[in-house]
Formats: sequence, C-alpha cells, structure tokens
Amino acid sequence: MDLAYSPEYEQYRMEVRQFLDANRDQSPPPYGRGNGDGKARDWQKLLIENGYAARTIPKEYGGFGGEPDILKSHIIAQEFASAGVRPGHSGDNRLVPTVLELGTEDQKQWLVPPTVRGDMIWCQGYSEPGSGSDLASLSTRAIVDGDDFVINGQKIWTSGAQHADMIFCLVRTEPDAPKHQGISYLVFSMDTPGIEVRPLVTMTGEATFNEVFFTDVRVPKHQIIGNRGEGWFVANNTLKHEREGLGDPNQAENRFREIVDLMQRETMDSNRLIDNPTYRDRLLSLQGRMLAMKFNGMRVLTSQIKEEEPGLPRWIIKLQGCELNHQMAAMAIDSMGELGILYDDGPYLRDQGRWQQRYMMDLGLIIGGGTAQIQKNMIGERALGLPKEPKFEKPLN
Amino acid sequence: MDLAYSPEYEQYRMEVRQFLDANRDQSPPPYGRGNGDGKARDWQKLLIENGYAARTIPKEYGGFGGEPDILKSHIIAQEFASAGVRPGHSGDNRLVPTVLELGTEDQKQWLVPPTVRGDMIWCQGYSEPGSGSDLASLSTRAIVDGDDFVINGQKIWTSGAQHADMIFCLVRTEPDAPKHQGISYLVFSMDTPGIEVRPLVTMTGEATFNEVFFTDVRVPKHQIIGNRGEGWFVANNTLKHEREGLGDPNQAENRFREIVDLMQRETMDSNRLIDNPTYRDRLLSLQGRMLAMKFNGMRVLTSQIKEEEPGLPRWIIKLQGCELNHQMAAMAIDSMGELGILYDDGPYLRDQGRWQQRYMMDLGLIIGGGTAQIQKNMIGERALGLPKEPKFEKPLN
Amino acid sequence: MDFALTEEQLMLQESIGGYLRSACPLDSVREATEVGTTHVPKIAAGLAELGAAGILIPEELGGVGMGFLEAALISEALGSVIAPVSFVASSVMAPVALLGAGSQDQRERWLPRVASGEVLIGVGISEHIGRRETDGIFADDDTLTGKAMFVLDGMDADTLLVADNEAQLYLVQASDVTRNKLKTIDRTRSVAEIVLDQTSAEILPGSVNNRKHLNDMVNAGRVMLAADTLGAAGTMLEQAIEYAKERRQFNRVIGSFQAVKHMCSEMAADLEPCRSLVWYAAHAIRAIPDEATLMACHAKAHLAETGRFVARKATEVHGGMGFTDLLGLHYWFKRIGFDRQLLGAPEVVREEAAVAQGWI
Amino acid sequence: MDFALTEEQLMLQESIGGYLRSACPLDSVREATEVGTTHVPKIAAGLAELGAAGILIPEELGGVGMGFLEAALISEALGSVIAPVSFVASSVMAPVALLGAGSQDQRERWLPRVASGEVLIGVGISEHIGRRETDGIFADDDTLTGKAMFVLDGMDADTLLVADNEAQLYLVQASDVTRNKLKTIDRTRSVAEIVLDQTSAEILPGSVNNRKHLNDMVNAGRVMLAADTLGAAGTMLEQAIEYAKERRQFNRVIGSFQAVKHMCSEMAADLEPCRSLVWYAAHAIRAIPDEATLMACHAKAHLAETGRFVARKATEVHGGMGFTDLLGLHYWFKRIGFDRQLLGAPEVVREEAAVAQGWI
Repeated sequence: MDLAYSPEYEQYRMEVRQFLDANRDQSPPPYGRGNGDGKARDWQKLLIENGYAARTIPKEYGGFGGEPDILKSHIIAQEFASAGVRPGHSGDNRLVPTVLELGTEDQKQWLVPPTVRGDMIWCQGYSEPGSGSDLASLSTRAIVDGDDFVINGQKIWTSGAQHADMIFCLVRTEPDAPKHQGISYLVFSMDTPGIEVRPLVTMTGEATFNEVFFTDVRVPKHQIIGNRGEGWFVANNTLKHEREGLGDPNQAENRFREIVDLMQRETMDSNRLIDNPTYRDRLLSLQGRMLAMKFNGMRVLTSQIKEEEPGLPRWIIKLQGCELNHQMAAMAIDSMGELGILYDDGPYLRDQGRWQQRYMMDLGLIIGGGTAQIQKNMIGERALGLPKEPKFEKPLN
Repeated sequence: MDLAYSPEYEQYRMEVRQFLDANRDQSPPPYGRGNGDGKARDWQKLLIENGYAARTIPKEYGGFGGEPDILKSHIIAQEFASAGVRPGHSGDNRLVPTVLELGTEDQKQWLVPPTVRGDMIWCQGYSEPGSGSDLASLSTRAIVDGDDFVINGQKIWTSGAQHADMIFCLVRTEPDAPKHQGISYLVFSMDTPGIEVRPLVTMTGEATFNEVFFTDVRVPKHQIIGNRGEGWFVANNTLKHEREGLGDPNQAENRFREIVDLMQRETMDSNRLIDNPTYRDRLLSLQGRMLAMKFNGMRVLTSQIKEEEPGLPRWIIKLQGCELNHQMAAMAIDSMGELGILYDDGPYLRDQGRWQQRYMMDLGLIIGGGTAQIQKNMIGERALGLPKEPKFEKPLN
Repeated sequence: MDFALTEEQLMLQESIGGYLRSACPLDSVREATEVGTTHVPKIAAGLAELGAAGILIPEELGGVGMGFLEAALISEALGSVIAPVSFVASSVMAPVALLGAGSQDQRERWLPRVASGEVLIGVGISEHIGRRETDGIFADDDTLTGKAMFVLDGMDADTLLVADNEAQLYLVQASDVTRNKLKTIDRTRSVAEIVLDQTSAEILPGSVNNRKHLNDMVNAGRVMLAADTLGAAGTMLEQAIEYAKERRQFNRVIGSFQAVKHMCSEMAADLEPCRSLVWYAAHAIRAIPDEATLMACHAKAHLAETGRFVARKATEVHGGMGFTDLLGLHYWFKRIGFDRQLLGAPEVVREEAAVAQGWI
Repeated sequence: MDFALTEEQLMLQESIGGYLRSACPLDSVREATEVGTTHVPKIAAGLAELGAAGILIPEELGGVGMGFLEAALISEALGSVIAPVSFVASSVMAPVALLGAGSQDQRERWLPRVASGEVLIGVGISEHIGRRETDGIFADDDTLTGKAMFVLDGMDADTLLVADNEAQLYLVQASDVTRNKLKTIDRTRSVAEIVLDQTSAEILPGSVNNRKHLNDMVNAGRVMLAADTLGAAGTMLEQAIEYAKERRQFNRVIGSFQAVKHMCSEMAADLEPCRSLVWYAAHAIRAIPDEATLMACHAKAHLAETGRFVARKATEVHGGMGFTDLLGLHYWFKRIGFDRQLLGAPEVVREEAAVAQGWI
C-alpha cells in the first residue's frame, strides 16, 4: 500500500496545474452543454492538444492519441475539479467507444471527429415505457423499405434529447427472432422528419429527461453500427460505460463535506445542528460508510491501473453510492427541520434547495440505470455466482 | 372506540382476581412442564372447574364447556400474568382443536381428557431437515404393513420431545401422489420402539429443540386423524394456532419496560444510559413501534370479539413482533457496552443475561415458524393479493 | 373494550372519503398546484357542508361537535387524496386554542365562521418547537412585534393565531401583518412567514401565563399530520400494489417477483399498525389526557418514519414511472415529506416524548 | 498510488490463512471451547512460528518488524476461522505500548518473549473507554490498587498491562493479582476482571503524564477488532453463499429465489467496502498519524454495524439450520458480537470520532 503518487505522476500533476493557471481565463463556465458561442469549442480544442481531453482517442479521429493511463485521467479529473474549471470531454463516453470498436471506417470518420470537437451532441434511445428493467423486450420497430429503415415507436428517459444533434438508438429489426437477437443499433440525426421530443417532468419539477416519439422516421441502412440483429451486444459496451459514473465516491465525499458545513452553520434553539448528539451520531454513521466507499474507490482505481478486473468492489459502487447519497440528503433535510421542506427559491432556502433536490434525484438514480433490485440480481448472479431465476417459456399470470 | 370493559367484564375480572387471591397458595411455580409432583395436576383441575383453563373444551372431554369469549380469555391471561401465577392450559393448543374437529369419537375420548388434565404431553413432528420452508416436501415415510403403519425417517425442531408422552406427526403415506396429497397425520406414543430423540442445541447454548429419528416405528392404522393423504389439510389448522402466539405485543410491552428499567439503572461514566441522547432516541423509536403493535393487537382483539376476520392487522403480527423484540434486545446489548457480551453467569451479568439470550432466540423466531421471507410471501399473496411465483414442473438449476 | 371505529365514524369516513374521491381527483390537484392554489374554495365548501371545517366545534357554535378521532379520519382522508385545502391549522389547531383558552365572546365571534368555512385561521407557533434565526414574537400592551415562520395554512388565512415568547396565544388580522409565502416541496399546502410590527392583537385570556393551550394545540396538530401521512402513505401503498399487479417485465407481472412482493409486504406490515397508533393518539387527546402528549409525539414521529419508508418504496415499485410526473405519485411523496418536518421532525418530537414520560 | 496489498503482504495472508485453515477447523474450535480453552498452545505455536506473535516487534527484538496492515491481515485471518488464540492484546496492543512508552530495558525484557510466544500480555483499559461500577486503578508509589474489568486476553496472560486513572501504563504480574474469568457469549476469547491491592507494578516511563500511548494502543486494538470482524463476517457470507447454492426448497436451490439472492448481495455490497476501510485504517496508524484516531474509530464502528448485519442475514439465509449448533455458524455470530462491544460499542466510538475531528 502506497498512497503517494510516483514522481512521474507528481510531475504530471504539476503540469496540469500549470496549464490550468495559465489558461483558466479561456475556459467557459464550469457547467453547460454544447459549444455555445464557440468558447467551449476553443477550450475543448486546447484541451485535446494538451492531452487533457479525448486523451486516448486516436489522432486521426480528432483525439490526442495517448496511451490509456488511468492515473493520468484521474489526476486530470481531480485537478480540473479542484480548480473549478470545466473539464474537457471525449465526445460521448457511450457512443464514441462503441463506434471506434464496432463502426466502419466511414462511420468513424463521419461521427467521431465532430463528436470529439463537441459539435455533434448525442442522446441515447434505449429505454421504452414498456421495457424498463427488461430492456431487451423493447418494441420500437424498424422495417426495411428500399435503402432505408423506417422506424415507429417510442423512447423514454432520453436525457438531453431537446439539445441533441444525433441519437444512437436500439430498434427491433427482426421481430421473429428471440428477443435479444432481433435488435439493431442505429444512429441518426434528431432533425430527421417524424421525430417528436416531449419533455418528461420528474418529481424534482425539472425536465431532465424526455420522451421521444418516432413516426415513420426514415434512416438510411448504412447508419447501423454492427450487424443487423446484433444491436443488443453492440449496446452492452455502452451500458457498461454509463453505469460506472453512478455512485461516484468523490461525489459522496464532496456532499459529506457540504452536510458537515451545513450542520456546523445552522442552528436550532441557538445550538448548532452538529451539537445535537442524535444527529451527530447519524452523521458519523454516514461518514463511516462514505469513507469505506472512498477507499473502495481507491482500490478499484488501483486495479484499473494494473489492468486487473476489479470484481466485486466495482460491482457494488452504484448500489451503495446512490443509497449513501440519498441517505445524506435525508439526513440534511431532517436536521434542518421545517427549513428542510423549502424548495424552489426564497430567502430561507439553504444551499439553494439542493438537499431536497438531491433527495429526489438520488432516489431517481437508485431506480434508474438498473433499479436497486436489478443491481442486486446482478451482484448475486455475476459476482457471487448465485443461480439465475428459472426462465419461463410462456407468459404467466 | 371505547377502551373500557363493560360492567359484566369488569365483574368477571374481579372474580378472577378474587379466585387468584384465595387460591394462589395452591399454584405450582410459574413455569414448568408436566404435572410433576401432582401439584400442577391439582391446579389445572381447579382452574378447569372454575373456567380458567380449557374454557371452551366440552365437558365430556374434560374441559369447562364454556362458550368462546375472547375477552374473558384475555382477562384471564392478563390477570394470571400480572399476579405472576402459572396459568392453566387447554391441553395442547395445536393438537386438541385438531382432534376435536377431525378425530373420531374414540380418538377424542382417548386423547383429549388426559391431554387437558396435563397427563398426556405432546410434541409436534412436522419439520424435517430437508423441508424447512417447504414443509409439504417432507419425506418421512409410512408404509402399511398389516394393521400398522411402519415409519422411517427423521423430524427436526421437535420442542419438548424428550419430555413428551405422545407425538402428532406428518408422514408421507402415498409417495406417488402430488406432494400436498400424499401426507397423513398420525398420533403415537413416544415410547413406541424405534424412536430416538437427540437434543438439538441452538446458538443460545440450550437444547430447546430435538431431532427425532424413526426406525421401523409401528403405529396402528387407527391412530390416524382424518383420512389417509389428507394430513396436510388436517395440519393446517394446527399451524394456524401455532403462529398466533409469536410476536405477541404484550410480550413486547413487557420487554420494553424492562429495557427502560435497565437504562435507568445502569450507568456509564456515571451517567445513566438513558441520559445518552443517542441511545434515548433509539429507545424512543422502539417505543413508537411497540405502541403501534400494542394498539394493533387491541384492534385484532376487537375484531376477534366481534367474530370478524382481522385481516392484515393479524397477518403482520409475527413478522413485526419478532423483529421488534430482536431490535429491543440489540438496543439493550449495545447500550450496555462491554457488559452486553456477558453470558451464562457471573457477578456482572445484567438481567440474568436475558438480552443476549433473547437477541439470539428472537432471531430464531424470525427464522422459525415460517421465516421472515415466507411471512412476506404470505402477506403479499394472501393479504395484498399479489400473484404467486410461477411454479416449475421440473427441478431446475 | 372496543378498539374500532363506531358506525357513526365509519359513516363519516365514508362520506368524507367518497366526497373527496369524486371532488378531488389527481387532475384537480394538479390544476390547483399549477395555478398556486392551496385552498380550493369548491372542495373546501363541500367539506364544510359535510361538517369537516367545524368537526371539533360544538353544535351550539355551528359545528358538528365531534372528537379528535373523527378529525383524524378527516385528516387521513385529505392525505389520501392530497387535498389542496386548509384543515390542520384552521379546523383543528385554532379551534383547540379558542375552545380551551378563548373567551366566550371570542368563541362566539370566531368559531361559527370557522365551522361554516367563512373564515380560515392560520397558526404560527413553529418557534416553540425549534427556534431558527431571529424568529420569535414579543408582546407589548395590546400589540405584537416579531416574526413567525412556517405559519400553517398561512397564506390562505384571514386571521392568524400566534404565540408570544411566553406561549401566550393571540389572534391577529392577516391584513395587519406582512406576509410572505414560503415555497415548499408540497404545493398542496401553504406556509407563510409573517412579520409583526406593533401589530394590534387580541389575546386568548385562558393562555395568560399558561402553556397548556399551546401544548394542546401542538398535540392535536401533530396527530392530524400523522393522520394525513397515514392517508397519503396508504394511497401510495395501494398504488404500488395496483402497479405491481399490472406492470409486466420479463414476461411476468412484477408483483410475482419476490423483490417487489416483499417491498409491498414490508410497506403493509409497517403501515398497518400505524393506523391503530393514530386512532389511539387521537382518542387519547380527550379520553386519556395523561397520555395525550406522549401519544401525539409517538404518532407524529412514527408516522414520519413509516411514511418516509412507504413513500420511497412505493416509488421504487413503480420504477422509473414513479420518478416522473406522469403518474403524479410525487404529490403524495412530497406531502409525506412535508408532514414529516412540520411541527417537529422525528428526532425533535421523540425528545419531547422523553420529557413527557419523565426520562429527562 | 497503489491501494492494494504488496506481494509480501499477499504471501503473509496466504501463509497465515493456509496454516489456520488446516490447523484450526471448526472441530478444533468446538473442542477448545468445550474444554474452556481460549488460547490453544498448538495453534499459537504455529502462528508464532509464522511471525504472527511478533508481527509488530522489530527484528532486533525477535519479531518480524512488520506494520499494522500486516497485523490486520492476521487478525482478519484469525476472525475467519474464529481461532481460539490470544492476539489483539498480547501481540498488538501490548507491543504498541511497550515500543512507544517502554524503556529500552523493558522492551528487551518483554518483547522477545512476546514474539516467541513464550509470554502473553493481557490488556485492561476498558474503564478509559467507558467506566462502569467501581472500576478504575490508582497508583501509589510503585503499587496499584483498584479493579480493571474486561481485561482482553486476560485469563491466558502471564503479564498484564493496565492503565491508572491518569492513563499511565503499567505492567503487573498475573500471579500478583486476583483474577476472575468473565463468561461471555464468545467462548473463543478470554476476558477477565482483575483486582489489584497494592500490587507492585512497573510503569512504562514514556506514559508518565502522557495519554498518547493509551490512545495509540486503543487505536491499534480497534483496528484489529474491526479486522477480526471483517474476517468473521467474510466467512459467514461465504457460508451463506455456499448454502444458498446447495440447499433446495420448492424444487429450486434457494439462491435462485430473489429474497435469498438479495440478502447475499446486500451482505456482499455492505461488506466489501469494509475491507478497504480496514486496510486504510491500519495503514494510517503509522503512515498518516493525523488520521489514525478518526480512521480507527470509523473502522471499529462501521465494521461493528456491518458485522451485525452480515451475522444476522447469513444466519437467516441458513434458515433453521443457522440457528442450531450443527453448522457452528453461531461461533462466528458471537465473535462478531464480541468484537462489537469490546473497546467501545459503536455509539461510543463514533462520539470519539466526532472529538477527533474537532466537532465537539
């Protein structure tokens, strides 16, 4: 066990810091989407040139063309976060790896460079109202008509659909095949006629997601990634990438600091909330869990650096991390008493109403991206080797 | 809502108290089994004569022959408990109702009067090592040979087998029938040759249960209750009676009083445990749950008095009551710190080590008599109307 | 010994419940919250006609003269449909104060109008449960100065009932104070901050140097919030069960999966005893006054905990749909969240329960 | 940046684990506990040979001079097989005290014999974590008078390390004190009450007016108990998974039921991050001293909570068999229960974590 970074990486960290010191004036605001006025495009370009964005994407497709180095990626993420500077991106971390791995040369040339530049924004068309946990049962259909697929159906949980230029989408092209084998993976423009995007308001009151309706949407046959009927397997890569982000222990640690700050700042009957022993004990229980998840994350990172499969420590991150975040939000709300119900805006709102927002959003994350129940199935079956539930040939009940 | 008792019942309560005042000298020690030196037999006889034991069992079978009156039964139980006097019994509350309902006249005459007197002690032979939750899969076999059944197999969880005179037992008599239809309900003496009783030590260190082995045990054919192959349905009555006792809210209330007493008595760093706000808050959470279960019990009692089906409030008693007891024991142990690990005997043992004993015993009850998982299945399916899991024709996995 | 509702109570429950189910479907809740109404006059009028507004007010003062258990049944029914109407403050807490501490004149002046629904009284006493910032009200002659936060039913009220720093109770006219709406997660309820500046106020004479009436009011309010949560959680559980019976995944209705079934069973097992606790706590307010505070605390705290559990698990059973606005499940989720924090979050209320039984 | 065990640590883990799996099967634990042995000489000798007894003791004093992470790996291995041998007090806490506060002479006198397994040192400092009854030890010249309860590894020790009321540390001879065995749920461990009456004692000079060494000892002991629980809970989880794969009910192996599968997944998901917490806490003792107390508290408290959860759920997965003595699962259950309470139950330890970060 050695928690220090080797001189090579300490040196690299210094370089990142120097870069940030020298160039932070040119960075766009920390959050935002797309290239806006061009400042974001220039920033992304600068980051790619310096190897701080699209690090491992080959040069010929617009990336930096570096060797994979998890520790460098980690250092970049840490330094950009602690400097409060908007990080670069690698295009879309679900779409780009998939196209690079399974796309044709034409597709790579067409899709990857503009995506990496930030000029081509993507949304994901996987989930459907009738197929939540059971994604493979999706029913949006694409029928071949001449040189086109013609798509009819509906997607849901499509975040960013209203801003996206393109969609990567699972559709059923072989209705008679077994359900995992009749799916294809198509990419097409969101400007294609027949697409309607309707915002999907969630319990937080925001429309983070959308429903997307397809009516006779025509997509040229060559806009398929991988073979017909193999879309399920093409998509599995993408799903893997998506899940990793949820339950991030760094996020939990930041939130923990915020809650401690809140409880040291806020008073009730002139006592700081943290001076209430019952709240304090609960806060400390959460700290114990947060630390365990933090160190577990360091263990996973170490495995990844060594190119080992992290196994169980990685499988559990989403389940445990989302739950921990939810519990922290619950604790913050409780300790604030009546102040904890305030929302939207107002003079007494604490921390911009974040805790209520998170309490709901985290519940959404516990449910989304594979519900907690599905996560527990996966941990049991894949990590612990417990048998699957027996399958049924015919619909029952 | 009227929590008072009507004058008729208040009068009845006074009678019970007067009886206890006048006769408590004659009662045997509060706990114990069997008739021992005869004091217990005389006591039971006196109680039956006065309608305080075997109240609703017909006179011709040795009972008092009273009409069912749940409130009277409740008053009797309360008064005996608060006087600390050993209550009477109705024989065996699983066996006697079964025989009275489904036995022949000969069987009733043979079995009920001595059981009610306390001269015939029973144990139950249902569970087997291979059939825990799935009781109907039991494999102890009885083959007909002349006028006898010949039994081979093994039972487990047989409490009191070492002291019992008789056993009521489920055995498979029709091996080719569907599993619920091949079982018969037999009664026989524990002195029958071929029975071996081995104590089954549990985690508490005590042998509350036994394993019972049958090797060519011969039981006359007429010692069957109900028809051949209908034993499963005969036994269901018994199971219902058994489950009701678990999770009793009066017990939870008594234990709660004990834990409050402990925490007011015991100190750490010169402060009473109840003065530790974290423990106190946890204690209060348990009190809220205990009270909810107590009042739920009053609601169930009211339904029973009115001869209405209590439904959900009754279904949940075992699941919630056993869990509550377990949590109270956990809280007591925690608050005692190091003292909480003491066991068996010794000068510093608090409350005779009851809390550790209960912590384990209550876990056993959560598991036994239908595990918590099976309880949740039953609540979901029977009380909430959710569909059963689909069945499989063939063994899988 | 009869721990059950009487025929009369069952009829009340049925009439209020039946009315609300037809008068207050989810669509009308949506409509009301979208325009920002927290007290829909039409629904309120129907409830007043059924006696809800004057449930505790004696018949000679225009009410129906029933008890707290009946009030709790109404509160539960309101929570079931997440009705956007004032009730807890105006129809329960304020009448408790006026009946207990008001003069004959005050009762006659206010209570008939409360019972008829003509007047709504908001209640602002949160600083007596936990004081924040600089709130607190001070009396000087016949005027009050200071600030009350989290005034329940505060934006819709004509009249406000507040407590000074010595727990003495006063009525002030809403038009005489500065009143700011506080936006909360629950758009079916209104809470306000009010600022008093030498505002003329009418003291309830029985409350002079007597904290009892404030306590009685808080006890009653807590039981009503507990009952509201009971109703809201009951509806969430019902919806979860219905959804589990209908929604199919992996070729089966999801209710046949043990994980989903057990979530439903756990909700039911936790929630069902709560009904008895709420009944008892409501009954105890008048019938067993020695236990009133303890039981009100436990009902409030335990329903808050169980409500949170049910709100979460019922949402989970619905999967992603539970997280959207489409089914509207979040209205119940948020109402339960609101009930949890108002008049004392669980830890605060449990500590009061410790005091009530002499532990500290 | 390498948050993992080194090759050397993996080898140690394998050698100790391999030895214990063969030297200490459940049958030998049963046998030992039935005759009342809490320190089986044969097992202890094998461990001492592998360096366990002198894990922290420098090579020049006869030990192997490794660190706390190595010690934690040994403790975990001991918990895995619920080994009936002294370790936490004699091989970790006492050497910490002697190395930190002992004179050169004391170190040379005691540590080589500890490393070889010739001497066992019990540690009695529980009154500094929470004082009960009339315990507490007072110094007068070179003697000590008073009582220490819950002396760890107390009945098997030749020598005892105790603290006076000012946290100064002393060695006394076991033969000079009255010693009573305290019976606990965990028969694989020994704790004793000792009574001193002007008993001659040898002070560790570095501990004079210096509480640091007591704290260091407690930190190290807590991490070791956390590691022990990690090992014991890990075994319970493994056993539950194995059982779930083999046991059939309703024509299926029970591990294919969601309820059982999810219990296993929840155990694994809760327990796996604990391993990293224990590693970090052990590493921090020497490498990040500023965090040592905080991390030791969290490791102790969090493992206690997770251990309890796993102990319960693993037993539930086994159904009735888990409740019997037949599979012996309860030995692990009880060891986890013991670890939870010793050197501070979770609430107590968490409060110390609050102090350690300046919250109170």
